[in-house]
Amino acid sequence: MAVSTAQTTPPRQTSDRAAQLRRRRYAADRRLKFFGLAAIVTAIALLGILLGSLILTGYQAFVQTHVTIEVAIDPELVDRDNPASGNYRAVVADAVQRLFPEADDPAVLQEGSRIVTNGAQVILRNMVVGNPGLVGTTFSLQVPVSDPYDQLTKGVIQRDSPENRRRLNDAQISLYETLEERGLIETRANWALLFNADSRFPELAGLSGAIVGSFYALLVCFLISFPMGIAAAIYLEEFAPKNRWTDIVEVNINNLAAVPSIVFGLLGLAVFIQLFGLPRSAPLVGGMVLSLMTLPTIIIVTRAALKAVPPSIREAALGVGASKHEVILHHVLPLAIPGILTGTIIGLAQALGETAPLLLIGMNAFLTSPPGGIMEPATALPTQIFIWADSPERGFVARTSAAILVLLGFLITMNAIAIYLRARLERRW
Amino acid sequence: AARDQIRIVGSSTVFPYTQAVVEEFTNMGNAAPVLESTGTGGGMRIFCGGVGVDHPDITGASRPMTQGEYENCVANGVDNVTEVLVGYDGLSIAHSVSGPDLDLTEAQIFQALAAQVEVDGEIVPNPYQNWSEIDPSFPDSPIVVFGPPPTSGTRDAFVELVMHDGCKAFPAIDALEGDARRDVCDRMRTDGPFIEAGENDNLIVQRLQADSNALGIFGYSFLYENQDTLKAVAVNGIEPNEQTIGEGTYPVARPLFFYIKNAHRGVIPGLQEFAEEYVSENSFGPNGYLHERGLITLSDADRETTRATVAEGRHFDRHTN
Amino acid sequence: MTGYLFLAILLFSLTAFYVGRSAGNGFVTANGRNVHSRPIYHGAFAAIWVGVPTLILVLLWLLLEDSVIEQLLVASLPASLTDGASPAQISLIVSEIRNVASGRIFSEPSPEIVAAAERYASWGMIARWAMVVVALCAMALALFLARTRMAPQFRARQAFERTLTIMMVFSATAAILVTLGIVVSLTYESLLFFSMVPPTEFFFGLNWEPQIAIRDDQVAGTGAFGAVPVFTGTLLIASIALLVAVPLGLMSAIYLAEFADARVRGVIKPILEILAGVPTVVYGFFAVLTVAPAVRDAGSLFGIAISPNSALAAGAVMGIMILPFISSLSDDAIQAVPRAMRDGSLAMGATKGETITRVLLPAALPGIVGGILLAASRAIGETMIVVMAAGLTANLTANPLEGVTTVTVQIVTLLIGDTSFDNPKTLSAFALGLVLFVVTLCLNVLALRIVQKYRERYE
Amino acid sequence: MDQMTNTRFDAVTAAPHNHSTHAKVVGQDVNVFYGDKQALFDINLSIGERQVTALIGPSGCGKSTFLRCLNRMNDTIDICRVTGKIELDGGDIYDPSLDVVELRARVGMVFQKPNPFPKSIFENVAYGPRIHGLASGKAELEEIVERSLRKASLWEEVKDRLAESGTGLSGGQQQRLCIARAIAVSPEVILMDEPCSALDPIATAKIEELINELRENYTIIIVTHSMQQAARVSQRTAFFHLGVLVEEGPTDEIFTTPKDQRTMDYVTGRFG
Amino acid sequence: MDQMTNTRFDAVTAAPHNHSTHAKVVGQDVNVFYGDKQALFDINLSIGERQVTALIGPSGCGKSTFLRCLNRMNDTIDICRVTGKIELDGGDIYDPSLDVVELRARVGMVFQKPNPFPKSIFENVAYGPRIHGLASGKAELEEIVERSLRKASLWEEVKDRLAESGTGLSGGQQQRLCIARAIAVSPEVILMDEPCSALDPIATAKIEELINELRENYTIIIVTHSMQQAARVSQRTAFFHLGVLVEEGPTDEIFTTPKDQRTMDYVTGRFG
Ligand SMILES: Nc1ncnc2c1ncn2[C@@H]1O[C@H](COP(=O)(O)OP(=O)(O)OP(=O)(O)O)[C@@H](O)[C@H]1O
Ligand SMILES: Nc1ncnc2c1ncn2[C@@H]1O[C@H](COP(=O)(O)OP(=O)(O)OP(=O)(O)O)[C@@H](O)[C@H]1O
Ligand SMILES: [Mg+2]
Ligand SMILES: [Mg+2]
Repeated sequence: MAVSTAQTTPPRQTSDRAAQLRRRRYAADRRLKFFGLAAIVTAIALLGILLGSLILTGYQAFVQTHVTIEVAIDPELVDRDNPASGNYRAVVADAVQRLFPEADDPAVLQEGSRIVTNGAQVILRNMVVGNPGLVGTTFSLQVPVSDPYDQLTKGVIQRDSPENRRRLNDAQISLYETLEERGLIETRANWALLFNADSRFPELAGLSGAIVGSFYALLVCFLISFPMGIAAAIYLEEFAPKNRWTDIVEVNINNLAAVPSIVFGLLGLAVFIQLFGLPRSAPLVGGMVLSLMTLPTIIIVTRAALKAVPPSIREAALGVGASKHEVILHHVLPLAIPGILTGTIIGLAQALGETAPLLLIGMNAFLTSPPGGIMEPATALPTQIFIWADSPERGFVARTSAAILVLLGFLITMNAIAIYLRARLERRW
Repeated sequence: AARDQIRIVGSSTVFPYTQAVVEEFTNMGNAAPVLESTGTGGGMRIFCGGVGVDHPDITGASRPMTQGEYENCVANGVDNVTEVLVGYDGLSIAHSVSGPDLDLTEAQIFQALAAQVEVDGEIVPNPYQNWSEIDPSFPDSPIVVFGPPPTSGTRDAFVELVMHDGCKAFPAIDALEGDARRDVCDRMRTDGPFIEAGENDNLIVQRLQADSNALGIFGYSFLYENQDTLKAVAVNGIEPNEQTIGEGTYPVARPLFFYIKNAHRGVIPGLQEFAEEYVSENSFGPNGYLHERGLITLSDADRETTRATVAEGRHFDRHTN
Repeated sequence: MTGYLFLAILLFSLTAFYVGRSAGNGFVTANGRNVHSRPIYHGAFAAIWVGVPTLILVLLWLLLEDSVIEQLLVASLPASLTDGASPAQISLIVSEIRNVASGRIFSEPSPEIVAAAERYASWGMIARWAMVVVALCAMALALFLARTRMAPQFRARQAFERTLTIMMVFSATAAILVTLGIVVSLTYESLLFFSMVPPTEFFFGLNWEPQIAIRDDQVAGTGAFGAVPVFTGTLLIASIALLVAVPLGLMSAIYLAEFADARVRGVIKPILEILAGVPTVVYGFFAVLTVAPAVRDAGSLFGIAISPNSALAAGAVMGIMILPFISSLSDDAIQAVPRAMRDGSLAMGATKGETITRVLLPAALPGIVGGILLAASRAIGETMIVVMAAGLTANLTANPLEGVTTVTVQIVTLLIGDTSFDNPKTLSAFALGLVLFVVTLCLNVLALRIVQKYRERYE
Repeated sequence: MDQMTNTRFDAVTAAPHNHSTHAKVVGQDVNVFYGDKQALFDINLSIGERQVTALIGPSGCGKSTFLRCLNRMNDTIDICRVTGKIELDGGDIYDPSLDVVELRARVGMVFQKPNPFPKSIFENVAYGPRIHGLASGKAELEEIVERSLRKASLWEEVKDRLAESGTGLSGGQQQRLCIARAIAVSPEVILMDEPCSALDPIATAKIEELINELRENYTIIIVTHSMQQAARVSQRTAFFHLGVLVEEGPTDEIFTTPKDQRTMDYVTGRFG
Repeated sequence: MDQMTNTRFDAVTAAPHNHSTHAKVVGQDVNVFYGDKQALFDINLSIGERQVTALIGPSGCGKSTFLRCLNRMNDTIDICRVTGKIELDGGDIYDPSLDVVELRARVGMVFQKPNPFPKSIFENVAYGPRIHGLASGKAELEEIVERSLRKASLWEEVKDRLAESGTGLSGGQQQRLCIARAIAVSPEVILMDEPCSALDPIATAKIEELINELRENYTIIIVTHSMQQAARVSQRTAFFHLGVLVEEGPTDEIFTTPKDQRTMDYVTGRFG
């Protein structure tokens, strides 16, 4: 105890020197806080810019210009007993004629028919098939205008630019203007964007196929990677002996996270499609490939979360005679759940936005109807975006942004559930 | 598993055209075909994987099938294939409307984009950084050209159609033979002015809109859709438009194909009908919907030949081609 | 019908669970504490024994049924159809039979085919019923066997937990299998590639310029397959991304974990997580159309010429994309440090900042490093942003203002381009993938070593 | 087997001093290592059934380590390695075929640092009975919880806040909660690592009373730093020093006529 | 200001019994709530400079809670709310403009449950001096660490393993490590929450010696459950019961002639 005499009075924290030092420490503290806040603000601002630019380019896709046509379903053209195979092309031609009653030049009518969407026949056929009673009646119907005119209405194609720099010439525009003057043109909410399947015509193209496809693929991905990821993580963290082998496994899993996603696509192609003979383009295969990607993420994050549970909790449970499995199920997992959910959120978010591997297994197909199950051909939202982003038609520019917004909406709903759970389950100990 | 719909794979360039046919075909009340864009090479690989319901029926190609691919096909039992030429795709060189009008010869394009050029009879690494260095009448702005990567069929077509012609204009290069000549004529520069911009043509379009000095190389349909912001560069004095491309006076256009697996005809429901729809007048004719999408139609005679090929299911043999 | 069968398996398992549990309850009433496992484990044991093997059986059955029936069908076909037919043709005939059997008749089928289709349909029916019967019997048998094994001293819990462990081991092995699969599927094609291009050129060449023409009959330029610039490009872009993401992410995490109040944190954390889910195509557009021009403008302000495709733009945007990996995972890791550590430090007169940087961060290190590794992995594996914003031209440079290309970009463009698959150009994608795999493996080994060295375990 | 253990027990504790002569737990040549560092050296100790054995010794001498060997809690520390033999009722507890869970259910433990689960107070106590199926219904479970909390003399303090988190209790309350949790499963052997360190004299007295009461049916091993406590509650005492079991014997002998000088110095406070 | 505190101090502790009459810490009408539950009721307590004050009372009576008020550690518990006034050297420590960091540097604390950082033993002790810039070089830092560990009488046990983790120590060693850590920054006031609970008698004696020595320069408040310890080390004692400060006075008076019946019962062990 001889040493203790060395010190006589405590150094005063109230001294100037200490105060000065403390000011510096506080400054450091404030700097840290400031940097933290700045980092968050930067990140959120960038997200804001990103979303802002998407909304700016995409909002136009949420509305669509429609034209009101008068349709007469001539029983000559459409057989009441077999409405599916009627001559709807002629019905539409007739409607266009009604649209321009005074026109008799076939060239003008031809131009006029181009105002109405190409899909008008299909719309009509679906209506009549759904309700054969329409045969023989005349009614008015709002159908989308074709893309160039939609762009004209939205001001993307400018009327005052020189004619040779326009997608529509003066004659076409004036024809369209006659319709506008007669009040037949109206801009409405574009529900087709959500409820239609894909089409090569922007005015008809919708995301329902992609949404359903993404949903199935993610469902499969979640059902595989969530339980498997947690199970693998638990095994590696809690049960596996700590030795060279488990080190190898750990490195291996970390490494899988760095494998470019397209390589998983290659693997999926080789194993699931070529070896197991599963169908191409199926959400089942897509989900399985995506789960290969999310699996490492979930495993790594779950392991970190398990590691963070203090040993005293485990000891306490073991001490009252809980088996290792019970300790994990009853105590460790519940405490690790917030972390696990974070991993799942991020992993699935990544899977939702992933394009490259889906290209290889054919989930970028052009499909005009949504898939009926996980074995049927489907697309996914990111691949749909990828396809639309590469389409020449002007209408797809806005629709691409809109599709991205829809994807983000999908993402946010998906995350909201997990985040809600996470907030409920989080606790400090 | 049994399959009742057609499966189509292949080139992303043919994709929009096939897409249109698929949509029409479906609207006619047929089972909807499944169409994927895999790239020509990827498509060939899957297509040639074998005969049977697990393998696609049709593949689109922005270039003819190679010898190696043909052999692979035959090795896998896909020995009866029909090659169908559907039309041409124009490649446009374009830039922002706010830029000056440009009229380039193929030789000048070569000078701007090749890795090596001839200067004073010597073959040297491309020294040109500014357009005005190539021709004083050109604007004094840096050469910036966005173009397709070497893995793309578009790039190949561009090299063959423009660069090869361009290099003929230079005696020292023209005098070269074989590999040495290829080395000079085929290689695009990688020192900056030529920027390989990926397969997304819309992206190039948007970058051109943002940068009035830049030129881009991409499919004609993108130029057509963006006439208000982009304008074409005339090649050898000819601007690309439907007429010049269709007549073949515009020098930069390439053929598009699709291949049908004949063994699947009569087994896969609708395959024959689909192929016939593809080559119907309503589709790839001069007023057909493919033309609306930007396909440059074949001449009347060629269309007849194509239709006959499809109807007969004419066996195509790579060796004889 | 299969759907009903699965439902039946589920119901049967539930029944087994109840049977097992009530057996367990019986033991408890009879023997009191002298029962090894709780009733619920007897139930779980029975349920697993009834459900799992049957499920596997049915899945295997479904997997094999088709090919077995197909074999039978082919064997039963008249010689007129099969003589001299190649396997491919037979497969088509079978497909036609199937189409006919399922009522999709579009061309006039021959009588043999119609007959075969009828056979096919009836065999299919038999097979399905057989499966149902077998499955039900199997379940009954399993239940019986499980029930006979049950006794007061029966270690049902161990049996059940063993099954759980087996499932966990299986899950952990899956990761290994995936690795194996990747290595195998890459190796074959890589070897093909190296038979065309000397490995020395690939590993040490400084020039990546695979301009070989994609058509056979077309004259070809030289292909230069020196992968060094591609790898340095990857390194450059990933480093930029991490330089952006690590500080931003860590700072955000620190703020979220220690400075922000719970409500703010509850809002901001999920918002940041959205960044991870934005499709990369979108980031690509963002990089090209917003960030790159901004960088260029900024550069020209200072008289620096910046190429329209710059590693900086791509890397920075990628950094934003991977930010949530670091911010969220680090935040979780910091949160998980027991409060006693926090209190200990604060009581020493440490500021919040000191507590975080000197106590919490080191204690949370494994989690944080995990997050950073994930982020780095994602950066290395990211494609679309680079394709769009950094370009495809390989440049051996450390200058972030120039355009570079990365391994994954090359892989993607090579694989989904128009090149044919026997071309060294396409094959090089596999070699690139394989080498990247090995390189990241080495990096991960390094990271593991570091973590093991600096890990601080609390309590 | 029983025979064998008995003989061994007799051999070790030469003169049985109280009503129970049966050896419940026997450690033979127990060595424990943390990594390279050896924490216990050749411990031979036999613990009689239905009596209280106190482990005493200076801080860091290996008392907790020895205690943790007895229900194999040391298994959870990666670097910890145990050699030698420990038997419970004649069965080797390090036998690989042994069910550790059963062992730990039979050998309960109260840890040195109170470690309540981050769950409600009720759940903390109910957890053990739940997993061992000791209660056939909710009422019975509630009864067990109340009884255990009462025995640990915590009931009065927490009966109105059973649903609150166990981590929100004061240090001493947490310690009593952990005692309640351990006795709720009625183990045969109870290991207590300084169960009264955070308790005031009255609470301590109650716990000591509890220990005395439990002794009727259970075997108890208690680590304590208080000689007085050891003297009050235990029948036998073992003195550890620097990882070595210096001396073991009836408590009164250890405190009055220890054989070893080190023990003498320690119990008279002249140590160090 | 100083004047004022003095008067108030005098008022509270009627008869100053030792060399220091200056009130270092003064609590006035302190109420503490955990959520809705009140844990302390109107505590008025004045603590003299350079003397040892012992807080005693049954488990759960609010000793730790009061202690944690004095360096505002309660701020870290979300649901905890403190009202009333606490002054350190006459300055209100709950003044919003007050610098908590300074406060905590001046008022050090040893927690009830030892909580070493997951760092090396050396770093555990060096942490405080580092952040407060108390050492100008490595040598000086090492000296501070050694001195602190010696004072906490842990040096001999750990001097060869300073680089090992502090969490690998035995319970008592951890507790001494935390004491060393707290005194390494030489605070003016040291709050010790049962610093000897996990210690054997010898180690306890050494810590008590340390406390006695520290008293020369520091003000010490110690929570203890051992009356003997309180009697040995403290000059004044405060007895808490159910959140109420029952009695406060010179230690010998509290133990011999307490004014309140409850105190009487408690110190004579007749409580409850
Ligand atoms: N997890 C561990 N890793 C490394 N060494 C350890 C560990 N636990 C304990 N030790 C060391 O083993 C020795 C014995 O520790 P043990 O905990 O058994 O002491 P103890 O007798 O219980 O002391 P105390 O009365 O202080 O609790 C000590 O020197 C301690 O430092
Ligand atoms: N974080 C908390 N949340 C809710 N209640 C608490 C919390 N901490 C303490 N309490 C309650 O406040 C009261 C006083 O607790 P405190 O820790 O001050 O007791 P103590 O006198 O230190 O007891 P011990 O001697 O057992 O440590 C107790 O009833 C306790 O249950
Ligand atoms: Mg101990
Ligand atoms: Mg306390």
